[in-house]
Amino acid sequence: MAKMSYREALTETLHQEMANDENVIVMGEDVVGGTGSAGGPEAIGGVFGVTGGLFGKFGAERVIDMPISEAGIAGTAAGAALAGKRPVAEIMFSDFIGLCMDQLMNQAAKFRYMFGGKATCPMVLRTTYGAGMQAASQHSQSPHPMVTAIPGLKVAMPSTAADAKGLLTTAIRDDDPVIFFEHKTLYGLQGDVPEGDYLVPFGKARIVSEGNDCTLVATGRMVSFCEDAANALSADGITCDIIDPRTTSPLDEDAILDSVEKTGRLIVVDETPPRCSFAADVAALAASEVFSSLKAPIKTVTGPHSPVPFAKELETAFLPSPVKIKTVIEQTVNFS
Amino acid sequence: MAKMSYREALTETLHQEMANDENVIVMGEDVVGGTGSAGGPEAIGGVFGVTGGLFGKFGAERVIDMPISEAGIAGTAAGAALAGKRPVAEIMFSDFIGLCMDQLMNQAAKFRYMFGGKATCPMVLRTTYGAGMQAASQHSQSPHPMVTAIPGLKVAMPSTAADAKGLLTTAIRDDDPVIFFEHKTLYGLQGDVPEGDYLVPFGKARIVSEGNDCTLVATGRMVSFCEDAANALSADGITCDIIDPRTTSPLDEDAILDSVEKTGRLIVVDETPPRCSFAADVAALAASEVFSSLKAPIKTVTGPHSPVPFAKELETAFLPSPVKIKTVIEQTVNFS
Amino acid sequence: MQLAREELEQAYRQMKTIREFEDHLHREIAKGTIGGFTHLYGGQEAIAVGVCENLRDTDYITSTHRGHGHCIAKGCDVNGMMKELYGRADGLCKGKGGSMHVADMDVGMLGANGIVGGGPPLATGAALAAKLDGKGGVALSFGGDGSCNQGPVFESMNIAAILNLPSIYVYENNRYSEHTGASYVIASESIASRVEGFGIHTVKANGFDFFEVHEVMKELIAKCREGNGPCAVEFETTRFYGHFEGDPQNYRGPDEVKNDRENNDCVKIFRSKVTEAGLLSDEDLDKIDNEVINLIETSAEEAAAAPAPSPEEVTTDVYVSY
Amino acid sequence: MQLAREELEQAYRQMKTIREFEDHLHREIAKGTIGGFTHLYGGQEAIAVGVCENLRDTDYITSTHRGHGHCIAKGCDVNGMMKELYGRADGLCKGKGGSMHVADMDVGMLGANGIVGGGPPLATGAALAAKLDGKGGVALSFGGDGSCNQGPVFESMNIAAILNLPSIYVYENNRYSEHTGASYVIASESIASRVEGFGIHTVKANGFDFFEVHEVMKELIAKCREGNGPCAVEFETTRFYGHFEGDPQNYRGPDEVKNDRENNDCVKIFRSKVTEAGLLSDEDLDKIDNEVINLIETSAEEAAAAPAPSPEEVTTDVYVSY
Ligand SMILES: Cc1ncc(C[n+]2csc(CCOP(=O)(O)OP(=O)(O)O)c2C)c(N)n1
Ligand SMILES: Cc1ncc(C[n+]2csc(CCOP(=O)(O)OP(=O)(O)O)c2C)c(N)n1
Ligand SMILES: [Mg+2]
Ligand SMILES: [Mg+2]
Repeated sequence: MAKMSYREALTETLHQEMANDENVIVMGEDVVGGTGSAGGPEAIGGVFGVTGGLFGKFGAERVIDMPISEAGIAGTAAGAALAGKRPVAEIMFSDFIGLCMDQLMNQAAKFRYMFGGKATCPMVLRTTYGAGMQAASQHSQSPHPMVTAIPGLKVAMPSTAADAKGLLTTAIRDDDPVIFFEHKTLYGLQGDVPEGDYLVPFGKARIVSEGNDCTLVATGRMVSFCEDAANALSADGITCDIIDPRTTSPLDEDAILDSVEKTGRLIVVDETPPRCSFAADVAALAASEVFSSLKAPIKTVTGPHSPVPFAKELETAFLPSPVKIKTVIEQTVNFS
Repeated sequence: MAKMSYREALTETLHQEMANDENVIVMGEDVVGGTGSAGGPEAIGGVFGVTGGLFGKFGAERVIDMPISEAGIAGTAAGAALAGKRPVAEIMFSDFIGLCMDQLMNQAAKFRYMFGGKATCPMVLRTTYGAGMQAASQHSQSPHPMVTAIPGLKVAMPSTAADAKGLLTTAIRDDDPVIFFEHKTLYGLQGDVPEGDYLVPFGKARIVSEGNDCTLVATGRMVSFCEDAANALSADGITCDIIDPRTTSPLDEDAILDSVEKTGRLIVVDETPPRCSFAADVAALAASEVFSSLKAPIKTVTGPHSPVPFAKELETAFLPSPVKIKTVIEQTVNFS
Repeated sequence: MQLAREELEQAYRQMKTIREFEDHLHREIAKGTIGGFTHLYGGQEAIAVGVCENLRDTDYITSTHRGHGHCIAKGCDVNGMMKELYGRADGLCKGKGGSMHVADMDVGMLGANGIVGGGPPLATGAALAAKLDGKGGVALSFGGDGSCNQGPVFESMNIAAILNLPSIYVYENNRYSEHTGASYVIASESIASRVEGFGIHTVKANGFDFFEVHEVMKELIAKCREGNGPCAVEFETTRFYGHFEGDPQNYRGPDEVKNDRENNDCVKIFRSKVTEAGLLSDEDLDKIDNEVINLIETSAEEAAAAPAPSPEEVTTDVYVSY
Repeated sequence: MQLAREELEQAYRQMKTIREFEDHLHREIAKGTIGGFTHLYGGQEAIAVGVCENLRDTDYITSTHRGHGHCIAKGCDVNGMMKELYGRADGLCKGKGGSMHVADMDVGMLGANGIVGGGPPLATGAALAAKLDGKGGVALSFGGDGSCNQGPVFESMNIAAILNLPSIYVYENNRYSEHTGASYVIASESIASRVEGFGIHTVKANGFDFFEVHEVMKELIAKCREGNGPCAVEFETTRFYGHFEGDPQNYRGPDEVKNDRENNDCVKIFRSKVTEAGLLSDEDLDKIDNEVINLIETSAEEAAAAPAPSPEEVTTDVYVSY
């Protein structure tokens, strides 16, 4: 184990995987930083610093600064993957996914199926997401439900430094296209990270904490919000299962359903707006599969049906918070 | 009332609204058909024939054939709407929405909010959707959940000729951006359509049929599938509320919840894959809001988590069917 | 015309196979036997074949909604394709893809594509892979005149240019995108002039003449293999059938198709060129015709009789593992 | 330089206002008072002002992530903007938009845009509206060098060209998109040469000199108003600050910014030109300087003291009605 940040865990993984397999290539806007500039390349290594040092070690052929052409980036990655490479492409903010959605939904996601199981598209699309930095409506979204909905894609959302490494390693070695969401407020989060080869399997939830009264399901930054909410209630004798699915597709349905069968209560927390969301998805799953175990309404704690606002006060009002989650837990546990 | 097809109802509406308001313009690929061709314009009026006759009546300035540039089409429409026009843009197949998702999710949907309520973007994006014609993976999708999830957009999905007219009229006169889904297998569907000005309000469900044992929620082509399933059960004394929300955003939550409170049972039918779907959305709503009324698990009948296949036999297996729906109704009604 | 006899025979066989394949589908679709949306390549054969005869199995191509010709020219199995179009279990894509999604990784055919402009970004990626592999491979995308207005196509050409990729962009200008005239929707003087604006070496050529296509492509592809970066071609061509099967074509000039069939039929032109030059005889060509007609008939009969996929197949092949 | 005295004063006042606005933000952001992502326009003022002085309130512009200069030049209220950047309830966008989404429909400012390449399609649509309105209005989009690689930008230029729209595409080439050099990511010789490939009349000009900008734009905009269709300009320019506030700028040459500040400062260049030509005196300009400095100080103080939006505002303004 080594103590490092979520960011460092991702960087280490990219270094390891590029060293392990020469088919792994990294491409995106400013992933080198400074190509063609007066100061020369490797100025930055990604605007969040995740791809730092790769260019120096693996060179311009495998670490590629791309133009501001999201469709071109995703399409080039998909084509390279179809032709045997393992591209790790970066879309700087997942808000920009609308510019390359066709390459994801109609191309990468569907090759294998449309081509009768005879093609593979082992690409990873790394991207940042989430609110909390006053980055406003076009730089704060969490569009993981959009891609979770698409058959053929896998979707990973690490919430800890260890999972950042373990899930990214798995993503890069996976033969299917993976959309990899990194929460922009978590890059500095420190944690113990296993050294060397470390894989976290897809579709296997992390049981963050165990309890009896309520099941909380959350990903990314919302996991720690749930922990804070649950901790605030433990003095009252209320204990919660907190489940981080780690990947929304595939989804560890068993972990969620087993827990709800035990607790009889479910709250899903996510920072997207509510409609057709991952929160609704998990709620619907439980309402269908473990209905008889339910003791209370299934609740979701999400953002409202509005874009993410700029002003600090509004952004805070938009986001779920430990306090809001705590209130909903109390209501759910006290339901009768 | 006049007897006409879903297609004719849409065409009539476009003619009426273009005559009513000179700010209404129509644009898209082949909406005239034949511009710049040897045979001259107005060859087709849209590949499904919906925009037929508009060019002849309103001319090239207001009925505009566009290049194959979906982002350009949606972006031009959004900009024209911001500048006071009421563009009705056509994206030939909603499968192509991935090419203009940025213009929808980050531009049209967010202007009003980002600009502090001082802008309006009264555009309509008409598009076809749905499986059933062996059009395969890239021409058979139903991406309404993707846009229903986006705050700032409204989403309409007519299932009858009358609603086709009433909802399209409302969409064109609405001051917010509307994504308007036309089911490609319904164009030939005949029905009674009110003459003259006819508006169906958004967010007001159609109660297709009334019953006691189960609530069925469905849109578009799935409505008639639900009717067939329910009819097949009426001999057994099982009766259903069938609710067609007509617009998925805004959603007539009251109509759905009132019905579920009455029947105690809910089945949501949709032809998308299951994850983060509109079916899950409605299920989650009920699981949260009318939990105490529920007598059985909430079920969804959707496509599987796979792309839409080409072969007839596979496409049929992909889609919900009256038989599949009937089976789920029986299971739900007999649940104990 | 410095092609060996076998090369000429092979080229003719390929063109004729495409022609017969499409003519068969045209008749069959009218009967309602085959479902889905089908776009026939008839009339454009010289391009697919003239291009692909210069490619190796290890080179990549991406195709379009009008993809049958490209598939056959790149070496996809005709029987497998026919079964695919009939939606059969042992079709090239197990009946899951259909006309717009025929693909065969084994021969570097990365798929027909139902998204206009979908192919070029993928070919650009395949070219990146080929460059990294360092074996002189190239990737080539076919696109129609209409595809040259798609943003992702421009993005990929720019990417190929800045990364100096062995990527070739072939534009088949058959004058129409669906029903819309190319001259109306393309602002620039030509597709070629616009592509040149990206600093990409671009050629305009006659797509009715197999020999011109072949020669132009031979040189461009060879340069590309040597690491000279991307290039593009705009071919003039025509399609004999409607945009899709069922299209009444009333946007075309009164005698346009008739005239093209008479004067711009690339198969006829090939035939008269090789016979006039004494390279192949009418008998040689008739023999090939018969073989091809036979192949198509047999493959259609087999396809018609082949079993449909079983319903459980609907959920297989979504992922490698899940 | 055939500008009237008041026009010169107005131009200088606008340029100076932008400069001071940005300098104030630079200092303030370093203190942590202002949140979010902010991209400063300092160094490029001659372009925004030289362009917008030729526009009317009824003309439209779209802007970029680096939008403050365009907003001020197009006539957005500086106090409202300042409050917006501080996230205040009575900011121009009620604190919902912030730096990347400042907009004001009343002066034809259709929004800064956080999506690189987001503006040009919108401006193209506004140009379509202007054309239909038939009052000689135009729409103009600002974009950086990096934006010229976005597909939707190409698509819109083609659309504007085929529909002969009064749409003007201004590219401000400040040599970098974030940290990446323009010469590397843009394959063509220049942005201008690529745009010309779309059959759009395109000019290259010096963006350091207000007078050159003004003259070039005057002619282009006039032609556009007369119905001559779209046009484009590539301006050479520089930014004085980092890509975003906090950027250490180690991708720039050792003395690049220093040199630009000394020799390519458009405000200084304006000042020496007008004083040397005897059109305005140093006293005239100093007086404007003082007024501007005062305006910015006061507006910053007011903004700092203004109330934040109330939390319920998070769900208002999503729709006109819902
Ligand atoms: C993204 C997208 N937009 C629209 C269509 C519908 N469509 C199919 S083919 C076609 C015309 C294509 O024209 P062109 O590229 O010239 O190819 P051709 O049909 O002439 O071979 C259109 C508009 C599509 N399939 N994909
Ligand atoms: C679609 C999109 N991709 C990437 C970004 C991140 N980004 C913001 S500004 C920028 C560089 C823009 O460069 P340029 O167009 O030259 O404008 P400048 O910053 O130089 O004014 C990038 C990559 C973005 N905001 N939007
Ligand atoms: Mg064509
Ligand atoms: Mg720049």
